[in-house]
Amino acid sequence: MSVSLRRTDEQRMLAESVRDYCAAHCAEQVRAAEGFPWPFWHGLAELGLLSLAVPGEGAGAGEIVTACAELGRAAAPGPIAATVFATHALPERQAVLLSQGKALVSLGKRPLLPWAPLAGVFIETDGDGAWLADPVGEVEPVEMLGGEPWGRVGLRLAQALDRVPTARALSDLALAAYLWGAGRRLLDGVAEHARTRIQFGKAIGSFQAVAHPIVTAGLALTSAEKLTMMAALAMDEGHEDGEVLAVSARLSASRAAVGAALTAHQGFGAIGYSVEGPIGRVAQRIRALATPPGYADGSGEQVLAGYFQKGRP
Amino acid sequence: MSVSLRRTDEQRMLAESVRDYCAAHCAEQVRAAEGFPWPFWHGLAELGLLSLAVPGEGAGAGEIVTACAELGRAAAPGPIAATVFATHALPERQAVLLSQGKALVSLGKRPLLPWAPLAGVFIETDGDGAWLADPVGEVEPVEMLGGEPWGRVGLRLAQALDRVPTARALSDLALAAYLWGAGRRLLDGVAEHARTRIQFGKAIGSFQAVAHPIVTAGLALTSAEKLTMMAALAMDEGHEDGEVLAVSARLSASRAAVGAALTAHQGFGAIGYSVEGPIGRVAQRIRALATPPGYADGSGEQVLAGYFQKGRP
Amino acid sequence: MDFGFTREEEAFRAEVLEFLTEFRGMNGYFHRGTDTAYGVRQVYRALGERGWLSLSWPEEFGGGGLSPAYEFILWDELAYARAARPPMGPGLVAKALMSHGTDEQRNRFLAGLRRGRINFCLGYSEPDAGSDLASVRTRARRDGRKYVVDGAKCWTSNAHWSDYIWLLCRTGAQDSRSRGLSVLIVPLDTPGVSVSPIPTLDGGRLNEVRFDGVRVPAANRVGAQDQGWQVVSSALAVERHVQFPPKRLRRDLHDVLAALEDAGVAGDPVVRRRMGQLAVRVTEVEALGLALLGEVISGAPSAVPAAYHKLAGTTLAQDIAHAGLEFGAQQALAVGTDTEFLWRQTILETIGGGTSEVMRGLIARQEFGLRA
Amino acid sequence: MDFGFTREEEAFRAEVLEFLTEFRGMNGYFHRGTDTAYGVRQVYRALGERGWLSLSWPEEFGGGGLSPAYEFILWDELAYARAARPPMGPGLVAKALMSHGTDEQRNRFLAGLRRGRINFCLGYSEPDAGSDLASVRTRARRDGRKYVVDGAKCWTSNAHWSDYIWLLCRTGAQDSRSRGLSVLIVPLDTPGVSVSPIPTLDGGRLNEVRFDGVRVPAANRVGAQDQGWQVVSSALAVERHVQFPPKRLRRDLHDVLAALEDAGVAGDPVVRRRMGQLAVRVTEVEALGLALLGEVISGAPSAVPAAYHKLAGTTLAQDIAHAGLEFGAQQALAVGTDTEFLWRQTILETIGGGTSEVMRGLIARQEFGLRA
Repeated sequence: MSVSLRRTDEQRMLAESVRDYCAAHCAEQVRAAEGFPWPFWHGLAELGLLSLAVPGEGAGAGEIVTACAELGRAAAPGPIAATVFATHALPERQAVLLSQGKALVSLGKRPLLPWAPLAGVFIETDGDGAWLADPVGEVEPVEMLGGEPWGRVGLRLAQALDRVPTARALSDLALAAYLWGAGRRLLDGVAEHARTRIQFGKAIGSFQAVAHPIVTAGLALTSAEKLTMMAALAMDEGHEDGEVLAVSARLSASRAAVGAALTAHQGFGAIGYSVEGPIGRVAQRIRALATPPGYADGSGEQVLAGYFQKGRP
Repeated sequence: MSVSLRRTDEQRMLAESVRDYCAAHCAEQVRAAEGFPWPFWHGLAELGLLSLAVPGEGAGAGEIVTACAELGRAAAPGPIAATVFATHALPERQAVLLSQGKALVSLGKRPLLPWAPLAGVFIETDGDGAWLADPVGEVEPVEMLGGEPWGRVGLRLAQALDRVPTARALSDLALAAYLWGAGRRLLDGVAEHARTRIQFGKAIGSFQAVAHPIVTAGLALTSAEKLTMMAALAMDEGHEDGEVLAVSARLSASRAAVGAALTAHQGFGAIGYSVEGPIGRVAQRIRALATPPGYADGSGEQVLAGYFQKGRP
Repeated sequence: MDFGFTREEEAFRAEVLEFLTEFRGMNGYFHRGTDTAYGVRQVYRALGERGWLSLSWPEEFGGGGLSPAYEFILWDELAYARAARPPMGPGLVAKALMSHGTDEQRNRFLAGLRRGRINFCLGYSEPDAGSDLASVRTRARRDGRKYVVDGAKCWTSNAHWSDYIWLLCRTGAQDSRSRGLSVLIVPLDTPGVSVSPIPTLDGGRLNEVRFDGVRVPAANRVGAQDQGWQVVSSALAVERHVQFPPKRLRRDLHDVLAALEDAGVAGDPVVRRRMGQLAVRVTEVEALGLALLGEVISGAPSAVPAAYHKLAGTTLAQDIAHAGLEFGAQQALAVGTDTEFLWRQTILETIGGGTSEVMRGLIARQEFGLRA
Repeated sequence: MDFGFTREEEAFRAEVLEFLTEFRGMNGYFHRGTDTAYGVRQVYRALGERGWLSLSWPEEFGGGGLSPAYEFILWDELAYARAARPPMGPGLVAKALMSHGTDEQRNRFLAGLRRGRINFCLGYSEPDAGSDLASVRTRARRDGRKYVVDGAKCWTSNAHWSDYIWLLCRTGAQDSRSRGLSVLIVPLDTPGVSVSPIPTLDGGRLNEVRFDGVRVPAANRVGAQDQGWQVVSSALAVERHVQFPPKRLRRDLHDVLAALEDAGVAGDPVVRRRMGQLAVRVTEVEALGLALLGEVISGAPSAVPAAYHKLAGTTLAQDIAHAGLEFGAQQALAVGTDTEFLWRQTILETIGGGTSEVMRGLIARQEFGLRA
């Protein structure tokens, strides 16, 4: 076998550095900040984490997935997957603004775009193509589940972007990894809770009614993790299935992370329902990120079609 | 409250008489018989169970549901729901053949109809209308999951039938009740097994991993049971929602019975996988009866539409 | 569809609907608006003025002496209108006082409860006693004609605007489990009681209620000392038919369908099929609710039907909410929309008032004889 | 898509596909045809002639000395072709003999196993020992240089055409649980052994194997007396990567899709969406399978990845089958179609080889530290 679905030594080092940075600089206040935590974001840029997807930089999907998983585990704020997309697809002049952390990107479809109130670069996408765009008029802020700053905005398309299919695949992988990490954070939290919370004279995790749903959520997360790693390897090797695997990974991680969030809520009970509690904000972020841009975005069918082509009769 | 979702005293007596009859005459050999058990069927006719749906006979949906639930619990063979449909919709001359147990009815859509190899009366339905029909040429027997005798057959439509919407609602209720009864049989069986089968030094039912799925299946069956009883009362009172509730009951009982069958299989383990075992044949019958005649039969949407009309803004 | 009620009961429903026109836009079923506490108290007072908080109380206590079906209709319609949930005082507390209270206690509380002028909250859960109420630690020590209460309750609904707390506390030995508990009625303005907010994900609040040397007259104990578990259990039993009004679900489904229509996807075959399946499940819960009501009316033990009803209803509420976010696209995420609100709100439904795990355990034991 | 293998490994896959052209139409993965037993033995012989039953055996035992990736590819492609499952003999039994057997035992069995000329079945389960193997009761009493075996095994696959049974039996005290078990190799033609069929819902058969005073040479014991649990556990560990070949699922999905095309519903949006979701899950299991293979190659402990893989794969097999019946309309019920056959067949997948409940318990303990 030429590949293993384990991290390479280099990826382990990258993961550790991201984890250390987040542990030091991504406290609860940063995650919940009303204003955007620019110093945290600049630090990501200094670590090179915002330029992993820049063409020709030598980093690959494996590194993107590794870094985003740790950012997800830290529930780090910011347009992380969108930055992956944009830095891969934009011309160098705009890409560098983003990879250096000097501006944020808003990537979406009118009228409602994520990060629009804070963005310096706008990209509209219809699922197939993507265009650099200029905002028209004021951005009207909209409060959204998950706490990210969205806005209603008019756009004038300025320039069609290149490398869109690869950019989309890389950002699908970034989102998959982030969701996996965030889901894993919640699942590890509820497993710890289940080991220590006593009811009826014993740890609640010794009840199968509590333990087995944790296992089910763990299965979904592990499935998503392995599929994401497999898809990243496929992208890095230029395998013809790379893009279809990347969208599969996003769908898989979305389902898994939402499942982990709900399992964590049920396991934590009322403790988890407090705004100040251990899971609420992250669960909401997961739910928001897992919501597809348009439900009928055809991702499932795309996977099916891709899969079908491979079938031998 | 003018109604209760409990059986009336008369219904309890009816249920007991059906149960007693089945206990005496519907042994495993009858259920699994290669040839059709005519004596058993004639006995049902003598008890009046095949004429419950004949217009003007005084019996109502409540009696149909009561009797069919017990027939389902006994896993009794025969075109039970189809007989309900046919005896309600057919002109008296044909209906009497069926209600006296002198002929069996095949109700379905070309080319593949249930009970065709044995049927003396054929009815084709397209979901809206229904027609008495004459077979054309030979019936080609087809072996089907569930063990009922099906056949490929040509039909020539002879006569459009009356009272089709009510006939369909009554047969939906009959099928719902039969499925509920069959599902309950399996669930009661696996619960008994869980109370008595010892593994790891205790009854397997003391593991929540075994017990809670039984509860989940019990919830679905009880939901279907209550909905079926409610729908029967609605039909008997001529409530405008009767038909939409009847199709809801069929969908509900189909889901519940299939769930109970799968729960029973998982709980019985290898014991249940034997052909001679306690559940296999009944589980297959359930799966077959729960399979809609055409998956896109619109039942779900019909319910939704009916439900919607009742909404207050 | 409303089904199974008498002509008189349906006439009462019409009155309720008429009453609700006064409270259109009121959102007291959930903790959604900022004026919830004030508004809900107004609803309760208005209900009290009509005698609707005591519909099924025996006439000897000033009640209507009517079938529980009337209560069911009332709270079912208030749930559909999102106006209010059944209050603890005229329900659980009043009925417990009727069976376990002294004449003095009945005289002191029942009139005010009936009129909607006194509000109670329930002091059951504690930081270490959530699902396992028998491990309650809040201690009431007898001191002459008073009890001295020390401890803390948490996740207490409505404590910040109630007049009294219905307190389950320990009067027996530390390890006496359910055999050493008593119920005390404690005025929330007693010195030593402090209420602090626990903001919740639905935008509302629960409360922590601390007791620091709180002196409570022994005359405020309901039932015998150490018999609190019986008081609490029987009180629960008489309110089962209004705990989860099924029309709450019908309204949820209608709200989500409206959002999907706005999003332009209500006609999509995948959406229609899923919503049709959810609609079938709503009718299931309506049937379970009717069956439960029938059990309560007949006086039959109803723990299993109540557990089935709660399990089915709360799970379905979550599934309806999830469909809203799955199909509603990103506009379903905007804060304040029904879709995202229901997602946040329904999380608590399978936890509060007995978790789904506890419900399943009860059914496993009582219906199936499985000691799991 | 096949992914992650070396050029040499892919070249081997091409050889396997070429080999399979000889066995097109062979249906030995399932117990579907009447000629299964004969046919499967032919496949094993043909594989043995090519040295493909011993791909990863060390060269010192006459094996290929190749990576477990080769075994994985072989059985994955045979699963897609529905040709055969990995036989117990050259897999589990041979590898256990390499670690726990005597030189005499290796000399006696390995060559025949490698060539596909000897077939073993596994004698583990008993009527009262299904999930709980430590409660095995079949008893082997030492009598000089022999053991005398009494008892019964049941649900034993392939016993009716195997040469030997790999017997887990009790040599210690009745209550010795896993500490008092031993493994014996018993020729199925030994006097006192009787095999009777248990017809199963997939149209195949399992067997009951009874032992009535069966005399087995002590030289047939594998590993030390009372150390059978260790033999069985370590033997299980080395075969995890081929126990549930993921391409079995890809084939299931293809077969169901073909049936839905025949039924004229493959283009329906509801069908397409569900099948798309199932396709994503198939790729998940393929990824879990690759990850498991990587663990086996690296020599890491792999019980948790194997349990995840089995749980995911077996549950998905059932869900694919259920979709076939849900969408395939009544023609999906005709006996002999892939749809109805898969519905019957997949029922056993979450039961045999460790139930889903046992898998979840293992993961709960080993991954999450939950003693449930």
